[in-house]
Amino acid sequence: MNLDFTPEQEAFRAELRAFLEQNLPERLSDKVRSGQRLAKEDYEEWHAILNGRGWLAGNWPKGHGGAGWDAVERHIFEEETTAAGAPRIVPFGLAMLGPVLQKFGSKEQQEHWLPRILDGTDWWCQGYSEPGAGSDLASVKTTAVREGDHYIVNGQKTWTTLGQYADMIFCLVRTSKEGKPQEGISFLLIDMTSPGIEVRPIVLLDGEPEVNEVFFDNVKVPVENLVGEENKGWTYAKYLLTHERTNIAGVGFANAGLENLKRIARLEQSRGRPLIEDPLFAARIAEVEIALMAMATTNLRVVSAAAAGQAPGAESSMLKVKGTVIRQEINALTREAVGPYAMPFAHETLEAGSNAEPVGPDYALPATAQYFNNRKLSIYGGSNEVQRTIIAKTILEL
Amino acid sequence: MNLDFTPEQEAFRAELRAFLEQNLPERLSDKVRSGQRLAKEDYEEWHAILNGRGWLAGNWPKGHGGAGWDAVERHIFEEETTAAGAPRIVPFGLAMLGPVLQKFGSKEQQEHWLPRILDGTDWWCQGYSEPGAGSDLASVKTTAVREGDHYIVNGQKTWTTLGQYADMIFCLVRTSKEGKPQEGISFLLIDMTSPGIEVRPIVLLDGEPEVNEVFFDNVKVPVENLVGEENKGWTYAKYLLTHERTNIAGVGFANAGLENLKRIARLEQSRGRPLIEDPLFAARIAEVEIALMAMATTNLRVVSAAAAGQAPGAESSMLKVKGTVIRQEINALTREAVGPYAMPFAHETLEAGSNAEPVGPDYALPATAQYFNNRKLSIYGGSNEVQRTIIAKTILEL
Amino acid sequence: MNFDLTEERQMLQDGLRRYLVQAANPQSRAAAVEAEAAVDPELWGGLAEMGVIGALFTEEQGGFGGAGFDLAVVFEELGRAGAVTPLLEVVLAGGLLAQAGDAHADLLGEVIAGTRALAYAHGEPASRYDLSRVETTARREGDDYVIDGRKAVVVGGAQADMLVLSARTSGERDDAGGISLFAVPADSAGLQWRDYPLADGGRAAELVIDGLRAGSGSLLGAEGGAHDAIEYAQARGTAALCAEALGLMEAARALTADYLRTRKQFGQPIGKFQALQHRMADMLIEIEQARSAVINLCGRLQLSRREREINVSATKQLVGRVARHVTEEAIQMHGGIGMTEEYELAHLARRLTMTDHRLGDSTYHLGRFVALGAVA
Amino acid sequence: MNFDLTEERQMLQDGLRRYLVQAANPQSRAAAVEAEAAVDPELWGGLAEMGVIGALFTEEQGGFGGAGFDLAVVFEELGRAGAVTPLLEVVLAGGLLAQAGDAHADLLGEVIAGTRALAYAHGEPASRYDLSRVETTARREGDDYVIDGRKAVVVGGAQADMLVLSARTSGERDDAGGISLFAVPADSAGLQWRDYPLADGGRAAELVIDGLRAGSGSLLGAEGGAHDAIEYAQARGTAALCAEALGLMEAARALTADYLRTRKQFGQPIGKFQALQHRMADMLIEIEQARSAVINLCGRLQLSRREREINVSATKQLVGRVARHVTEEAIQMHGGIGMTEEYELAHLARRLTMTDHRLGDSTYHLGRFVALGAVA
Repeated sequence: MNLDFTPEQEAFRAELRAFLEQNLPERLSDKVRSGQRLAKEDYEEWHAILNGRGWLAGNWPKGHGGAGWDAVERHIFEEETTAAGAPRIVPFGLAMLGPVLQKFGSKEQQEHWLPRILDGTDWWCQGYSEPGAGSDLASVKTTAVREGDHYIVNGQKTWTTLGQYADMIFCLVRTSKEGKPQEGISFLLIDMTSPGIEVRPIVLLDGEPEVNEVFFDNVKVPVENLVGEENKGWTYAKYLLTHERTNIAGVGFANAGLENLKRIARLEQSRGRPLIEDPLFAARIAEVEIALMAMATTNLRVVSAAAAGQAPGAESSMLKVKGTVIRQEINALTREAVGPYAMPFAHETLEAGSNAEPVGPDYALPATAQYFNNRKLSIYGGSNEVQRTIIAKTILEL
Repeated sequence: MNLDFTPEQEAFRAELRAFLEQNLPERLSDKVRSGQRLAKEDYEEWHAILNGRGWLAGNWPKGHGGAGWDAVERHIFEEETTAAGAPRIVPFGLAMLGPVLQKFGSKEQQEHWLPRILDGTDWWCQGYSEPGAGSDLASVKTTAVREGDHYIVNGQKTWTTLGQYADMIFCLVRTSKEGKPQEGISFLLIDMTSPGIEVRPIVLLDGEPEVNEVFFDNVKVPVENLVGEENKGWTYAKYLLTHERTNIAGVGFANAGLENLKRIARLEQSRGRPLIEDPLFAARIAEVEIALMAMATTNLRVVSAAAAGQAPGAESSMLKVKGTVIRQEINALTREAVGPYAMPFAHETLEAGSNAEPVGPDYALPATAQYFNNRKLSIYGGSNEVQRTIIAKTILEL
Repeated sequence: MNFDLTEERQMLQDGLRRYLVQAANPQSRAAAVEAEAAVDPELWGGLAEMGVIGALFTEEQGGFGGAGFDLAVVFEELGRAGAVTPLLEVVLAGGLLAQAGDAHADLLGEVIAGTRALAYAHGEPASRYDLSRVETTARREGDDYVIDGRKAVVVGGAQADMLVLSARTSGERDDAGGISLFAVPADSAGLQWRDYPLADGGRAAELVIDGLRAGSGSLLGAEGGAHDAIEYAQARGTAALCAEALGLMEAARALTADYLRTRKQFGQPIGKFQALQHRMADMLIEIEQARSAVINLCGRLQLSRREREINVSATKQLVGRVARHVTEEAIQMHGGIGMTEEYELAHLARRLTMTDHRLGDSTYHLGRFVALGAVA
Repeated sequence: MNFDLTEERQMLQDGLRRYLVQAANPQSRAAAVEAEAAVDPELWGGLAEMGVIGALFTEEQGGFGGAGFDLAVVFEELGRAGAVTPLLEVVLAGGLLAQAGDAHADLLGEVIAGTRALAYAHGEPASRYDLSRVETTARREGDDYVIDGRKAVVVGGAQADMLVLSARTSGERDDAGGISLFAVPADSAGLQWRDYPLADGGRAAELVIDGLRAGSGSLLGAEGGAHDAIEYAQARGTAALCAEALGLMEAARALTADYLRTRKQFGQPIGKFQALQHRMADMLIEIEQARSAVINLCGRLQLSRREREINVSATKQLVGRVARHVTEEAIQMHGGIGMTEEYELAHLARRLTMTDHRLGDSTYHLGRFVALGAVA
C-alpha cells in the first residue's frame, strides 16, 4: 500500500501544470469557472492547443497520434485540467469513437477519420439512444437497409448531446430483425449534412438546448461507413461503453465544484457572519467533502488497477452511483448557498459573449442551472438504478 | 379545519390526568421512565387499577365491560398514559382477541373469556407467526385434526411475545389443505398448560428473552375452543390485524422518547457545554422533532377520520413506516447521547428488583438495549417493506 | 378536532381547481413569459372575480376569509395547477397593508378587486433570509421621508402598481427595532428597476432607491416598529408558500405515478418494479408529512409569537426538505423525459425548487427552530 | 501509488484469516463471556504466537510492522471474524509506552509476547470524547506522585496487568497542557475496580483511584506534556478501530447477501426482489467508501498533525455513519432472524454499533472536522 504518486508521475504533473499555466487561455478558464456556457469555438480552441502538444487524445496509442497514457496519467491530466478550469474534452470523437475505430475499424477508416478527430475537422456526436428505449440500448429501431453501395437509414435518435454542432454522427442501426435484439445491430458513421437529416433541439430543465433529437428520413450512407461487420455492432457499442470509464467518478468536477461552493459560502453572509461559519451549513459541506475524500480514493484504487492492466468491472458502477450522488449534492448545496439569488433564471446571460448585466453576485447565476442540468448525471450513461442492478447481480450475485 | 379538541374531550383529558396522578404507582412510572424491564406482576397491577375504573378496555363496548371510547378518546388515553409513564396495556387479550370474540365468538365464549381478560385471570399470547413464514401469515403449517370432541394440534409458532407469562394462546391452525392457503385456516384458543406444549425463549439483540417459540406436540384442544367456523379463521385473523391500528404510529412512545432524549442531552457534557447546545446534535434532535410534530398530526387526521366512522386503510401503512422510523431515530440519538456509557451491557441490572449498582448515569444503561430492541418495530406487524408495497399498490395503484 | 374543510372552503377548493385546470395551462404561462408579465392578466382577473384574492383577508379587512386554512386551500390549488401568480406578494404586502389599519382600506379594496398589483420590497442584496437586516435608510426631511438603498429579487416589482417597502429609520444594521414600512407607488421618482425572469416562471426585479420621497401618509404603522408586523406577514407568507409547495408536490407525484403506470421497459410497466414502488411509497409518506406540517402552521398562526414561529420554522424546514426529495425523485423516476422543459414536470420541479429560496431555506429554518428554543 | 498489500502483509492477512475462522468462533467467545475474561486466553496466545501483536509495532519498538496499513490488515481481519480481544488497548496503551522510549522496552516486549495485558485508562465519567478533559489529579509527594480520581469504561481494565493512566499534574480541567501519563500495575493499592460486560462481547470497568502512589519511574514522557502523545495514539487507535469496523461490515454484508440468496418468500429467493437488490448495492457502495476512508487514514498517520487529524475525523465520521447504515440494513433485510442473539449477525451488529462509542462518534467527528479548519 502506498498512496504516493511515483516521481515520474509527479514530474508529469508538474509539466502539465506549467503547460496549463502558459497555454490555457484565461478567457476560457474564466468562463468555465463562472459557469458560462462554452461556444463551439471555445472547445475547438482548447482542443487545438492540446493537440499541438500531443495531449488531446490521452487514451489513444502514440501510433494513432495519441498520448498513450496509462490510467494514472490520464487521471492526473483530469485532475490538473479540471483544477485549472480548462474546458472538458468533448468525448464523442476522442473518447468514444476513436477507440472503436482503432480496434474494429478498417485501415482506411482509421487513416481517414482519426486524424480528422484530432485536428477538429469533424465534430462527432453520438447516435445511441432512441425515444422510449430508456436504458435498453439494444432495442434499436432505426433501420439501415442496404441498397447497392449505400445504406438507407430511417428512424430517430435522441438525447444527442451537442448534436447541433456536429459534422458527423456514429449510430447504432438495425440491419436485421433476425435473432436476439442484440444480433441485428450495425455501427454506422453518418454525415450530418446528408439530405434527410433533421436536428431538433431539446430544451432541458435548465433552459438550455444541450441535447437534440436527430431524425433520419431515407438518409443515404455509403457502405464504406460501416464499421466492422454488419450485424456485429452491439459488440462495438459495448466496447465503446466500457472502454473509457476511468473518469466516470468525476472526481475532478467534484473537487472543482466543492472549491466553488466553499468560495461562495465564504462570501455569502447569514445571520451576520459568513455562511461557511454557520455550523449546520458547514456540517453539510463537511459531510460531502468527507464522502468525496473517500470516493477519490476509491477512484484511485480503480485507476491504479486499470493501470496495472485489470479491467474495471462493477467498480465502475459503484463509482458512477457515488460520484453522481456527490456531484449532485454539491450542486444542491451551491444552489442553496446563493440564497434568494438562486431565483433569477437569466440563462441568456450565461451565454458566451452576453453583455447583459448579471443579477446578484456573479457566482450566483449559474447555480440553479447547474443544479438542474446535473440531475442528468444519475439518469444518463446507464441510470443509477441500472447500475445498482448491475452491482447486485455481478458483485453480490443476487 | 380545527386543531382543537372539544370541551368534552378536554374534560376527559383532565379527568384522566387526575386519575393518573392519584392512581398510577410511582414505582411503576419510575420503572417505565428509567427503561427497567417490567415484571408480569407490574403489568397485572396496572391492568387491575385501570379495570377498577372501567378503563382497561378502551376499545370494547360498554356491554362487554369496556369503556366504549371512540378513536379520539383512545388517542387521548394513549397520550396521557404514555406521558405519565404508565406501563403499556398488554395488547394480546385486550386489543387483539377481545374484538375477535366480540364479533365472531359464540355467546358462551364471550361470557367465559371476556371477563377473564378484564380481571386478569388469563394472560393471553398470540400464535400467528411460524418459522420461515416471515410476513406471509397465510402459510400456516401448524395442523389441527379433529378427533371426537378435540382437535389434536401439532406444529410450531414463533415470535410469541411474552409467551413465557401466558396462560392461553390464540392460534391460527390449518384444518384443511384444500383450496387456497387462506381457506383452510381455523382460529383456536389453547390452554398453555396443556400437555405437549413447550415454550422456549428466544433471546434478542438486546439480550432479553422477550419472545418465544411455542411447540405443539399432539396437544388436545376441546372443540368448544374453536372460534367461529372451521376453515374461516383467516377472516378473523385479518379482522384482528386491522381492528386496532389507531396507535400504530406510536406517537405517545415517540413523545416520551424525545423527552427522555432531551433530558439526557441536557445532562451530558460535550466540549465543555451541555450536549443539547452542540449545534449538530441539537439539529439532529430538531429534525426528528419536526418530523414527529408532522407525524402526530397525520396520526390525528387518521384518528379523527376513524372517530367519524371511516375505516383507516393504507394510511395505517404510512403511519407504521413513518412512526417506526421516527421512533428508531430517537432510539439511535439516545444511544448516541449517552456516549461511552452506551457500551456497558449489564442488562441484568435492567431487571425488576435488581440490586446491582448501575454503571454510569442511570439514564445511560437502557439506551443501547432499547435501540437494539426497537429494531423490531420496522420488522414485525408487517415489515416496513410490506407496508411500502401495500401503499404502492393501494394508494398509488402501481 | 376536525380535519375536514368547511363547506365554504370546500366550494372554494372545488371551484378553484376546476377553474385553474383550464385557466392556468402551459399556454397561458408561456404567453405571460413572452409578454414579460408577472401574471397572465386573464388568469388574474379570473381569480379576483372568483373571490380568491378576497379569501386571503378577513371580513374586517374587506375580504371573506383570511384564516390560515383559507391560505392553505388557495395556495395548494395554485400549486397543484403550477399557476404562476404574484398572489404570495398579496399575502405579504397586502397583509402588511391590512395590519396597518383603515388608512389603506381603499388601496386594499383595489388589490382584492384585482385592479391594483402589489409587490413586497423587503429583502436586500446582502440580507439573505435575515428579517432584520435592513440597510436601506429612510430619514425625515420635513413632512417627508427620503429613502435610499437597494432591494433584491422583488417579485413582480417592475409590474406592480404599489410597493410595500421597508427601510431603516433608526438602529444598527441587524437591529429588530428601527425598521419602518412605506406604501409607495412603484413608478415613483427615485426608483430604478432591473427586471428579469425567474426560474419559477415569474418575474422579479432588482431595485435601486435613490432619494425616493415618501410622504408621512405612506408610513405603515408606527415609525421604527415594523419588525413584528413583518414577521407576522412572513409567517402567513410561509404558510401560503408551503401550501403551494404541497400542491406542487401532489402534482409531481400524480404525474410520476401516471408515468410509472404507463411507461414500459423490459416488457412491463416500470411501476411494477419493486424498487420504484417502494420509493414512490416513501415519496407519498413524505408528502403526507408535508401536508400535516402545513396544517400545523395554518392552525397556529393566531397563537403566541413563540408557538407560531416555532411552527413557521418547523414547517418550512420540513417542506423544504421534502420538496427537494420529491423533486429529485420525480425527475429520476421519469428518466430522460423528466429532464426536458417541454414536459410539465420541468415547470413543477422549477417552482418547487424555488420555494426553498423564499422566506428562508430548510437549513436556515432548522437552525432557527433550535434558536427559538424548541430544542432545549 | 499502489493499493496492493505487500507480500508480508498479504501473508499476515491470509494466515490471520485462516486462524481466526477456527480460533475466534462463537464457542470461544461464549467461554470468555462465561469466564468474565477480557479475551479467550487461547486466542490471545495464538495471536501473539503468530506475531499479530508484534505487527502493531515497529522494529525499533520490538515489533516488525507498526505502520498504518499493518493496523489495517490486523484489525480488518479481527472484525471480519467478530473476534473479541483487547488488541485495541495494545494499540492505545502500548503505543504510548512505545512513544515514551526505551525505559519501558521490557514491558513492551512482554506485551508483544502476549504475556502481559495492558489497559488504557484515560476517559473519565464526564469526559465523553474530549481528549483534554482530565479531572484525575496527580500531585508530587517526594519522589512519588499521588493520584486521585475516576476513570470510566476502562476496557479490559479489571483483567489487565498494567495500566497506562492519565492524570492532570497542572492546568485547568480542559487544558491541553498539564496532562501526564503513568504506567502502573493494575493491582496497585488505591485502585478500586467495578467490572462489567460490554455490549460488544468484551469487558470494561469503572475505576476509582484513591491515593494511588506512582513512582517517578512510572511517568511516561515529560510531566504535563502527554497531550500530543495521547492524540497520536488515539489517531492510530482510530485507524485500528475503523479497520475493525470495516471487517465487521464485510462480515455483515456477506451474511446478508447469503441470506438473501437462500431465503425464499412468495416462491423465490428474496434477493430477487429489486428493492432489496438496490439496497444491497447501496450497502456495498457505502462499505467501499468506508474502505477508502480507512486507507486514507492509515496512509496519512505520519503526516503533519493537521493533515493526520483531519483524516482521523473524516474517517471516523464516515465509518460511524456507514456502520449504522450497514447494521440497520443488515438486520432489516434479515427480518426476525436478524433480531435474535443466537444468529451470528447479532454479535456483529453489537460490535459494529459499539465502535461508534469509542474515540468519538460520527456527530462528534463531523464537528471536529469543521473545527480543524477542513471546511474554510
